[in-house]
Amino acid sequence: MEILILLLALFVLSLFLGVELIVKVPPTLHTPLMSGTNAVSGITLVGALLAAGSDTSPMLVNVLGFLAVTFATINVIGGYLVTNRMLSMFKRK
Amino acid sequence: MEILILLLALFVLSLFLGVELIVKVPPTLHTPLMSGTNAVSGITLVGALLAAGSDTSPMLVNVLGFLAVTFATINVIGGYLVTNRMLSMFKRK
Amino acid sequence: MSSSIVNLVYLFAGVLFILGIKGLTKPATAVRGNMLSATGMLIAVVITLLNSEIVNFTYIIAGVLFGGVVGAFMALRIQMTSMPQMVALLNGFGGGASLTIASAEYFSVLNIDAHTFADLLQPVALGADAFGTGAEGQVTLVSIGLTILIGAVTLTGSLVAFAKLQGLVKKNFGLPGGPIGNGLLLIGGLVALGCMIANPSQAVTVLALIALALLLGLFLVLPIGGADMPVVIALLNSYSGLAAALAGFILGNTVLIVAGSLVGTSGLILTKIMCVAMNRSLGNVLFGKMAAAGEAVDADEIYAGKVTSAQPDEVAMMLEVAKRVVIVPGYGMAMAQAQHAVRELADSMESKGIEVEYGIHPVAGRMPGHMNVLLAEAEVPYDNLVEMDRINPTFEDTDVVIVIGANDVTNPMARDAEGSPIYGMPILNVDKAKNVVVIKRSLSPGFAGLPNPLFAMDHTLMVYGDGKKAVLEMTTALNQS
Amino acid sequence: MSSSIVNLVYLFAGVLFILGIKGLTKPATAVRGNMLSATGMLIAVVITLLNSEIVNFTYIIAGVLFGGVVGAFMALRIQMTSMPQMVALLNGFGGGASLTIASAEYFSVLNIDAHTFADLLQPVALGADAFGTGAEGQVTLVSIGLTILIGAVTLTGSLVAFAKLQGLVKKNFGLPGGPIGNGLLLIGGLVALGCMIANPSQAVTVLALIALALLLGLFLVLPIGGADMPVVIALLNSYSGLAAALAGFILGNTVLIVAGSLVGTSGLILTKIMCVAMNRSLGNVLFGKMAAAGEAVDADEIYAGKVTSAQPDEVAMMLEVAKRVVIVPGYGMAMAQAQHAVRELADSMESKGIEVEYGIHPVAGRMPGHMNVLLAEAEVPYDNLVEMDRINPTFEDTDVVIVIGANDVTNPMARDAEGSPIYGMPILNVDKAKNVVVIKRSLSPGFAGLPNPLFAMDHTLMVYGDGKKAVLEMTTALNQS
Ligand SMILES: NC(=O)c1ccc[n+]([C@@H]2O[C@H](COP(=O)([O-])OP(=O)(O)OC[C@H]3O[C@@H](n4cnc5c(N)ncnc54)[C@H](OP(=O)(O)O)[C@@H]3O)[C@@H](O)[C@H]2O)c1
Ligand SMILES: NC(=O)c1ccc[n+]([C@@H]2O[C@H](COP(=O)([O-])OP(=O)(O)OC[C@H]3O[C@@H](n4cnc5c(N)ncnc54)[C@H](OP(=O)(O)O)[C@@H]3O)[C@@H](O)[C@H]2O)c1
Repeated sequence: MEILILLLALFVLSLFLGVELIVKVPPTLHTPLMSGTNAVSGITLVGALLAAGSDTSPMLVNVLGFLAVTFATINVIGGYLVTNRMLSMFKRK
Repeated sequence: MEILILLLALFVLSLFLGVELIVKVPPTLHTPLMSGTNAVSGITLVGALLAAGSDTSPMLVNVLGFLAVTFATINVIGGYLVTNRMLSMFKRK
Repeated sequence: MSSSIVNLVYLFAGVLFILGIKGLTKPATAVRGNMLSATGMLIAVVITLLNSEIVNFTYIIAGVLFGGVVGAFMALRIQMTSMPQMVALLNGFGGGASLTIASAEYFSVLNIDAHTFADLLQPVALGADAFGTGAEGQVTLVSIGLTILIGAVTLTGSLVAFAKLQGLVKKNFGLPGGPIGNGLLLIGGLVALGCMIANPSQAVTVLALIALALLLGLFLVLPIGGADMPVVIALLNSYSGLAAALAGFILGNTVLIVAGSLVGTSGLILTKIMCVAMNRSLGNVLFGKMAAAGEAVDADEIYAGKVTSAQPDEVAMMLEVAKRVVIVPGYGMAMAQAQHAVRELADSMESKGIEVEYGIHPVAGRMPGHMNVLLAEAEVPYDNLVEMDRINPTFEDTDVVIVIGANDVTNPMARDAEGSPIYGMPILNVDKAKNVVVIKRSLSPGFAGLPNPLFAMDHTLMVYGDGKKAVLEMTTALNQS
Repeated sequence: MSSSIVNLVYLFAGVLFILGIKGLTKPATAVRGNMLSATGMLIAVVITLLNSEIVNFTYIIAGVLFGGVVGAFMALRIQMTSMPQMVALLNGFGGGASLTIASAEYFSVLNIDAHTFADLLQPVALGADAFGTGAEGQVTLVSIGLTILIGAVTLTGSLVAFAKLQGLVKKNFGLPGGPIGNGLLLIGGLVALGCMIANPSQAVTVLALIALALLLGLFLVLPIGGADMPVVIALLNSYSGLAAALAGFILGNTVLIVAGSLVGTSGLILTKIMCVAMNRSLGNVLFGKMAAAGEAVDADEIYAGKVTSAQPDEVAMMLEVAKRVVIVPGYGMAMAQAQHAVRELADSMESKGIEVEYGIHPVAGRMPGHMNVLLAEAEVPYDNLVEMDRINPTFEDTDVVIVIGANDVTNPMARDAEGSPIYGMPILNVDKAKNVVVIKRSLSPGFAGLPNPLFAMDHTLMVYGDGKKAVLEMTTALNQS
């Protein structure tokens, strides 16, 4: 139970930190922000790997894990690449 | 050990959040910020209460606890009151 | 690999995500920020792979290879003008990942060796503490259920948003009863969730939850107009972040929680920014149509006999004598892919000593920052892109405003016509300039479906035609003069 | 009271602290922010008292009553001009609290029933896991040791800072060898800390640690000049925050960690802001003297025959014909308690239609925001207090600048005289104004000990006298005219 509360504390603090950081992002960068955070949400890949790689679980779990890995990888690779493509176009005068 | 790492995570996030928040405080409010955060650091009062209030501990611990409660209370009461006094002087045109 | 080292590395990855988003607060540090964030992801993945719990790499390698190729292909091939679609699609995959992870987590506890679908429906003998003892088990179950719900809604919702933006689905239609139908779906989903928590051994509850949530995502987004998709995407983006954070609670994983919450707040804040810039409530975007015009505005009455049109070379003559020109791009510039042409026109003007700036409305185009990305692609330095608040006071000293494919964001009705559906939306006051040139194909309305009195003003010239073509002709005429 | 409810309430208190500091980012929400923060404190204390571990309330009631009376008395009686001292003193108490808590934690594990000091020195039979098993025990011990070290340094360091600001200690002196002596003290402290971790049953190690750390605090601050105290205080403030956060690790308490880190960052950032504004490194403040002037500047040479002085009524005549006046306050305004008089002068000018603004340098006075607090006390609206970056471009259009008790922050040598010890420090460019009036008691230098060429400029008038008296006379003369 204590661990749960610590996780909750972490969640709450991250929300506050998120607000403070995101409101500082200028409109110019809002599109890259969307695709970039999209890539970050691909962190679920970590969970997907655990699900896909276990040997003790039934087939169904591995298949779901495979799907999860695929989805999350598209999200991560696609998100970071496209964000990088956009950002490297931004140039100062 | 896992709890320690969660505490560490909390610490790190709080530091980041602290930076984001504090840099936004305008110079006008720097003095109240100093006294106000000073009051916040009196949160050690919580630890002091635990030390002063235990019955199983030897006398020495209770005395140290009494000192800690006194110090922390001065810090808390003095800090919040003086900050409030300063802040209530700030007026818009 | 001791679990505390793994956790420390996760924490480090979380810090890199934070630094990455911090980098995104300035154009100069944004590329590096994105790299930092990607590094955090790489580190988190590698340390997970080193984890001893992972023994079977077949599915992982297959998934990473397949997903990696698809993701890279999409990212490198997509045109900048199709960015809204791309984000919608990626977002859908994020939701799909959360959905499948939570389901996998659930079924790995159930441990059903299912060969047919019917096997799944058999209740399983499950210890009381299968999901964890006491409150922890409850929290895990609730997290699994919510992650499935949110993940599934995000998946189908984002796919619909993608289809609408891509023009694959054009009609807006919902369940009979509109919000009520969706409300029933949601209630159904929550009931299934409740049953699952009460009796986790019945896989059928989870299957029902998945099905209902998938439908909910579908019917939540289908009734919403294509142009409102950016708001929907930002909201779904925030959902997928929340789903990731919830998955963190299931797995007790700090980096999922930190990263998920950052994404969650980002989506919410972008949603709010868009709603404020459109002067509409989120409820109105999600459930309402644009408010019906107080008094129906008659386009003919506004335009009849008052619209002056001009040819690109006439405009070029006007530009020649101008001192200061402001270019106001809108959705039409994206449609016409005219960003490079616009840059060339600006270059040509600047080489003649004319001061040129771009006036960027926060919701010009179809996603926040849409115009900035397009103009950045055309190598316009971002210092020249001026935000609404800063460009508005300068219009009075501006000789010519060139409005290219923008409509609603310049509509003076938003400022003057109380009762108009867009009344109160902050706009670019281009009508305060000495001359206004509007490039679009016709007098037809923009996203809000309203006529624009700007087009009928005395100092406004309409240049009809595709945005790219018209701008190219202007540049040629200007260079020859 | 279940421990999870207690922990949830602690988390809530932590959120209130965050909201409190968020409130401090705007003057309009600052009072409410402070209240929120105080509410968080109250909640955290109340829930702790309800905790079943606390059975003996004698010491608590005594401590709270005594501390509360002292704290309230200090807070309500202190003059606004003595705020730096007050903060120093409070800070010292914070350090003292950390020191005593960590010691109490240590001795409660040792469980020595000491009646004489000699009892304390007896080693105790202690199980290997007395402070926690394995790594956790180590971390607890390290945290206790560091908290004691930091707390003790903060305690004595802040007390010295207080004594210097209050003028109780005027000489600056340190250990022989300066930084080396302090280095030895620090090394001694760390050795004691190491011994304590290696062999926690020997209370003598802790007593040595406490003694060395107290001395270290003393001799760290004694050599530093009184005017540098604000930097020292901010730094010690940051230490006391870190000590609180460390105490959080000892007790496994979230709110201590969150609150402590917020305070820690706040102190560090303020330290950095001051150092930047003074153009000095932190190392220079702590260990150096002000850099010796490259070529000794001869005050006589600068001033001889070039200084023009004036009487307050002559200045009043000049003000009468002015359109725009900027008031630049400095440390002397605090010394003279002239803030109310200054406000009245400004009122009187404004009633004659003169535009009046205040130019506030970030390190004017003796602590960050010092001038703002004083002028707020005199009910000057904060919109009239203009920061350096914004006021500097306006001096050229300013008819008269009234410099009252400020010196270094207006010294043009910082801008022009390469090699001067303050070269590079950003200043208020008052010399760009059409006329400058400087009110101070003499030509003696300010904090940096340097002559000020501003005083010798053709368009500068010196009004010699106590700040308050001179300003009052000016107001009277202006009102009569
Ligand atoms: N950016 C966001 O985040 C966001 C989010 C949600 C909603 N929205 C909404 O989207 C709208 C954006 O305003 P906006 O002014 O950018 O666009 P708009 O009001 O939708 O108008 C776009 C105009 O571009 C013209 N156009 C289309 N294709 C063209 C082409 N190939 N060449 C030249 N012109 C072309 C169209 O007129 P013709 O057909 O006559 O050519 C149309 O009137 C706002 O109402 C905003 O509320 C934006
Ligand atoms: N604010 C901070 O956070 C901070 C922190 C650390 C260091 N500092 C340092 O403190 C200095 C602040 O600059 P400053 O311009 O405000 O002050 P300053 O340079 O110290 O000069 C103050 C002047 O006030 C005059 N004065 C003293 N008592 C007076 C009275 N009763 N009536 C009229 N004048 C009186 C003194 O001249 P007479 O004796 O001739 O009257 C003195 O020259 C800077 O060097 C800064 O680096 C500030």
